[in-house]
Amino acid sequence: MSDHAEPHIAPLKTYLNVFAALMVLTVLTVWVALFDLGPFNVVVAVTIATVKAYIVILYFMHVKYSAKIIWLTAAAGFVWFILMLALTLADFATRGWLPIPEPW
Amino acid sequence: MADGQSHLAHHFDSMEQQRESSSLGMWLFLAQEVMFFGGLFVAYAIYRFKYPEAFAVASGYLSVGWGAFNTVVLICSSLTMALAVRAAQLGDKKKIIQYIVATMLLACVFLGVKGVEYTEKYHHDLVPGPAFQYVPDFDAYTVPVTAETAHPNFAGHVQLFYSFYFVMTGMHALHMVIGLGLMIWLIVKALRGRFSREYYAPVEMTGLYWHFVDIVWIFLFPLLYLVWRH
Amino acid sequence: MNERFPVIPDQASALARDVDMLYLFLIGVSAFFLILIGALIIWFVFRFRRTSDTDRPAEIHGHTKLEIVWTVIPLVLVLIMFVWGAVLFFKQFRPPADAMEILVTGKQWMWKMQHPSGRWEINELHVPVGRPVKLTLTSEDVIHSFYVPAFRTKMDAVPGRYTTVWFEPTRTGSYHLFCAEYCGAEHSLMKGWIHVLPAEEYDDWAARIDPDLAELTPLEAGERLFTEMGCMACHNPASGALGPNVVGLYMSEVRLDDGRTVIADEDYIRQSIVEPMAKIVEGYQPIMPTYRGQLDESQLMQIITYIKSLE
Amino acid sequence: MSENAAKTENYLNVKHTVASWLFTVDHKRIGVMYLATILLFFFLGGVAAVLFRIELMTPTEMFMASETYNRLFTMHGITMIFFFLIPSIPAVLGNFLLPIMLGARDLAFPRLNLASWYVFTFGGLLGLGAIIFGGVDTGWTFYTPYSSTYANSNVILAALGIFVSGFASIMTGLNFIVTIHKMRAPGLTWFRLPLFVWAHYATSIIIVLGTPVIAITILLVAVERIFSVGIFDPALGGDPVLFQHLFWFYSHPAVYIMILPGMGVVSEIIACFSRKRIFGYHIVAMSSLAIAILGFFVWGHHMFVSSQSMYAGMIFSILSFLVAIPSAIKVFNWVATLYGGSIKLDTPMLYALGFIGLFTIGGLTGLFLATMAVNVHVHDTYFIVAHFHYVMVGGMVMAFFGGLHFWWPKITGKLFPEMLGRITAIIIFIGFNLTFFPQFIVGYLGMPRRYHVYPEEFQLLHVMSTGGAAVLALGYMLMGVYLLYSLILGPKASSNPWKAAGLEWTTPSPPPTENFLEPPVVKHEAYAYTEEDTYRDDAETKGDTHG
Ligand code: HEA
Ligand code: HEA
Ligand code: HEC
Ligand code: CUA
Ligand SMILES: [Cu+2]
Repeated sequence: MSDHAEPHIAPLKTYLNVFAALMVLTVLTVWVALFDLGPFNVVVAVTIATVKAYIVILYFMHVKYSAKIIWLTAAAGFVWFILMLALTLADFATRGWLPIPEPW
Repeated sequence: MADGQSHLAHHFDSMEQQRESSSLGMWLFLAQEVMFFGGLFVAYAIYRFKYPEAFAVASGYLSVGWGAFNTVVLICSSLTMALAVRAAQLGDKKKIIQYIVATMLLACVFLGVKGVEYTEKYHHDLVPGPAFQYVPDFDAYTVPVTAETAHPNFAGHVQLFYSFYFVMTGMHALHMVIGLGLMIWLIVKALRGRFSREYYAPVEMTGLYWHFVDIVWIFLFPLLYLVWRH
Repeated sequence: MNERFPVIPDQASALARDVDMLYLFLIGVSAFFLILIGALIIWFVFRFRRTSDTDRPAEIHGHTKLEIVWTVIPLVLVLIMFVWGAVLFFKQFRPPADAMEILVTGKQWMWKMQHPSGRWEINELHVPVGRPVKLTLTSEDVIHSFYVPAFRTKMDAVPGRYTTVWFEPTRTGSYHLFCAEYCGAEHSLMKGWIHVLPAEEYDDWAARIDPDLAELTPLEAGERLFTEMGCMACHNPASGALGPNVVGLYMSEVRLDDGRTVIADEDYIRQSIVEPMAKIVEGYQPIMPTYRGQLDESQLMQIITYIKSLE
Repeated sequence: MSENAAKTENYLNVKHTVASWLFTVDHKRIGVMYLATILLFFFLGGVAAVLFRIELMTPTEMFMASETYNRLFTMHGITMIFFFLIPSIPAVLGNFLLPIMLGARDLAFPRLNLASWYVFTFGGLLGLGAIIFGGVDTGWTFYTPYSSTYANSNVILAALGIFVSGFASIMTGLNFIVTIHKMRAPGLTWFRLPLFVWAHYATSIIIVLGTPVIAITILLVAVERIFSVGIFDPALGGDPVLFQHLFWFYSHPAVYIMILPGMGVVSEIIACFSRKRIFGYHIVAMSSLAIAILGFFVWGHHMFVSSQSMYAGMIFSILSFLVAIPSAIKVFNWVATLYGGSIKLDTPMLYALGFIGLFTIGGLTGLFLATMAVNVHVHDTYFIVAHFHYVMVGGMVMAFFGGLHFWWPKITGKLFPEMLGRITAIIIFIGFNLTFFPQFIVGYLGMPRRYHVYPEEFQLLHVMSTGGAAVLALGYMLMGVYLLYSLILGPKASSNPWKAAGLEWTTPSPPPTENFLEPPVVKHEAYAYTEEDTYRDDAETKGDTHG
């Protein structure tokens, strides 16, 4: 299944770059939180967190150099979580709506 | 299944098959973990959606300073862990131990800070349960009066936030403690010279686990500490 | 339906017949497939039975056209079921604007209902025939479910929120009311009757306020209210539990949490019930709910009479 | 012992000490240990069912108080679902057969497999503890706030039992996925896998992605009870309906954990006893995956009248209908497999055909429930009880016993009395229908479930149902007797008594510790009933193993 017989060893620089990026994003997320963006505060915060998680998964967790099936497994967890969230929210978000009117 | 020379278990045909199996197994375990925490995140999201103001107010009592500090600590520990795995790949036994010890120290710092935060919450009666008491601190924090804040159950909603704060960070801390246990086991194995360029799967698996724990915190930090800071 | 061995319950609401039509459609589809599959299996088992141990049937891999047919037909059928079911469902939960409103509270283990006229009922609900009735449901403790089979309707009563359900009775008579959501020990006793009356009769009936309670002595009524209103949950003389013991309370000295002491006279007791937050007993949490609006004055009098009688 | 068996060492006779069982990492022994454990739970759950069925013979209280009744049906539901049906086929037959069907020597993680049995047993003991120390009375669904605040019973212990045993399930699922990916014998490509393996692959996906959610949910209930922190407590603004979402997010997919392995077993049996390749093999394999994936997103159909939004209800309703399509495809393909076959009605085949009929009834009534307007009327009535017993008992339990009979010679190395087997299968079929068919009628008439006393007009149907349960219990009792007899005194089985295709029939019965005498190489697709070597049996070839 795997593309590599020998595991890929990333250069030290990659790790340090990833680390730096994570630090910058941490500062960014605190800084953005100081502005009132209305509902977009959550959106921005979660987006930044997702980017951080993504690079941790790609580089620290070596998914970038791994077989497809590992990719798929990692993605499945997150996709399933999002679907669980989306469908549950679908209930809470539409509770206040009125029933479709008459002809139905 | 002697741990000594041959690390190939009897039912596998090759080291490669064995390594790929353990890495797929670990990733499935992590997918399982995503859903485990996922349940908590969904519940949190629903309540935050229902009671945005109470959650904002409640989050205001958390210390962003400590939260950000811990985020940095945990990212550092992720880096040292990644370097430990790299050392293992290169077969550098001494460095494996050094980096793992560094990771463990950082983890202890993180847990120490959490301890400080928990005691602080305890002294402010913000631990959910019968003793929970929410007294609006209007000087430190201005709470606009809205339909939500005027709701007789406002304090209850604040308590809900803290229920989730404690369950989520507690579950996360529990995972860190388990990670510490794994790292002790790694050090013992490393000292006995069990790892080599061919066989370092335990280091790699623990690394994956540790990065996962880091990722959970990457989401917890903004969701719990940064709800409303303007 | 068949009197001896009914398979369909009474149809006593405007929508009952519609639901039954859909049900019959589903039975038709099911019967068709069940008979088809059953017949095919029996036929094949006989036709292709093994005659000798050396039988080697020819290989059949599949048949794409056939597979498409038996994917598309069920798909079309289920889409019909979905649309029909959803349309009817919206009808079941879209109350007409002129519906008469009745408030329903579920609690372990009874239903309390209040009519627009102000009349209360417990476990029995009188409604007029031919007029749409809308129920607003809530619960004081756990989830219950208001279920009237003859009206083919059901809705959960959820603590902390209001839900609604409506029906238009089309036949007079008495029909079962059940609690359909498991709610604890006596879940199966949380049932009663829906009495559908001719419209004028209902109006007369609703205007007669509180005949039950008036027939009891105030003390008996107070005792009854004390259990029915859930005071027992916190003021059980045996255990005390969440609230202070009220036995011997009358005219005793009560220490409040701000250090004051008061004498527990009638006014104090009344205030404790309708404004429980005003004076908090030392050592207790301010968790008692207010009963303002739930107990009318005469009922308050009855409860106080009862508390006074506890020695 | 015959001379043949004395020569060959197999997984049963390598060692006899208790320790050799308790510390074994052999998937076959672990499967057998699981079998013993879950049968105990099946027996407990069944006894509870018989007891409360007797109580239900009269409309008023007969010999048990409502508290007892509630504890009994809760115990029945919890043990049957979490401690019997979910592990039934996967942890017993799957554990035993999956590596053999793949031509592997063991599962990928043998020690994890053993750990799973211990974790499961520990969880089961916690559950038993909850029953012994006063029982649980929340129903198997644990709806809040009843379970989190009001129930006066051992909710915490039961919740922990389910929490713990959930991890056993996850370990098994994870092990299966890795094994299927990484340990297939040479030549065994994905589309040569038996459908049993495909079914377990799909099941494992559900287990790995679904079970953690019930774990955390049930843990939240326990936390709320222990610390009274009010997570689902409406008094603090908590939402009891949120619990239902989280609960059903697992528990609906769990019903497919409880049927897919059964479908896998039925595919094997039908192929064997009609000597045919399963009609439309690829589609049947893919429909398992479709059910597993789609099945995740229909959970809200348990909540149509829970005050869930009507619009969410519509989404869940349509998705529920869509997930019925792959099941329909499977049923039609099984029937088509019979066409042109060489059919023999041996015991396993009787169970498999029973499965098709009963699962079809159960599945079709599932469509009634997914139809929102009808659901409003029948929700939480005996109609639901009938529906799920048809799919779970008529479906999965039938498949489990069918599979147990089918592979009994392989697992134990003994044959069972065939005639008794057939008679018992028929008794169970009749008893089952007599028990649960009347419940559809009484349910539509409006009889709510979980009722200890009920209006008199429902009595007749309840008496029929209790009578059926007695027949059913008799059937299971008979089965227990002859299987025990076969275990001790049964004639020795050859390697392939049914003349079936599949790797498991090429190795001796019972198989040796490492499953095969020689590493197998796969040359055919699954169900190669036209190939002559499929019918090879060591009873004829005397232990000859070439190829
Ligand atoms: C093994 C377990 C199992 C299985 C497989 C199923 C399968 C299905 N179930 Fe069932 N269900 C349960 C176990 C199961 N269920 C349990 C335990 C409960 C109650 C829990 C509780 O409250 O305690 C429940 C409750 C339940 C409800 C909620 C009822 C309520 O409480 O209000 C609903 C609602 O939609 C439902 C629907 C379905 C559907 C649509 C299917 C479908 O997957 C069925 C698909 C199968 C077929 C359709 C049959 C084969 C097809 C044909 C023969 C061809 C013809 C087909 C067509 C025309 C489409 N089920
Ligand atoms: C795998 C799942 C499974 C299985 C196999 C069964 C099996 C049976 N169930 Fe089960 N049942 C459930 C799952 C299951 N049930 C669930 C989830 C609920 C919902 C619970 C809730 O509401 O929370 C339920 C609820 C339920 C009810 C509704 C209770 C109520 O709502 O008030 C009823 C009523 O008749 C019932 C009956 C039976 C019967 C008669 C059997 C029979 O098939 C049992 C037969 C088995 C045996 C009898 C044991 C083996 C026998 C022997 C070894 C012989 C010796 C024994 C004797 C002589 C006693 N069950
Ligand atoms: C949720 C629990 C709860 C319920 C239900 C409840 N009470 Fe109370 N009650 C309390 C608590 C706690 C106190 C003490 C704190 C306070 O005074 O508010 C109290 C105080 C009182 C007092 C004052 C007692 C004293 O010793 O001074 C009276 C009288 C009283 N309740 C009557 C009632 C009556 C009558 C009802 C029903 C109609 C009722 N309560 C229902 C919890 C409850
Ligand atoms: Cu109220 Cu059941
Ligand atoms: Cu379901």
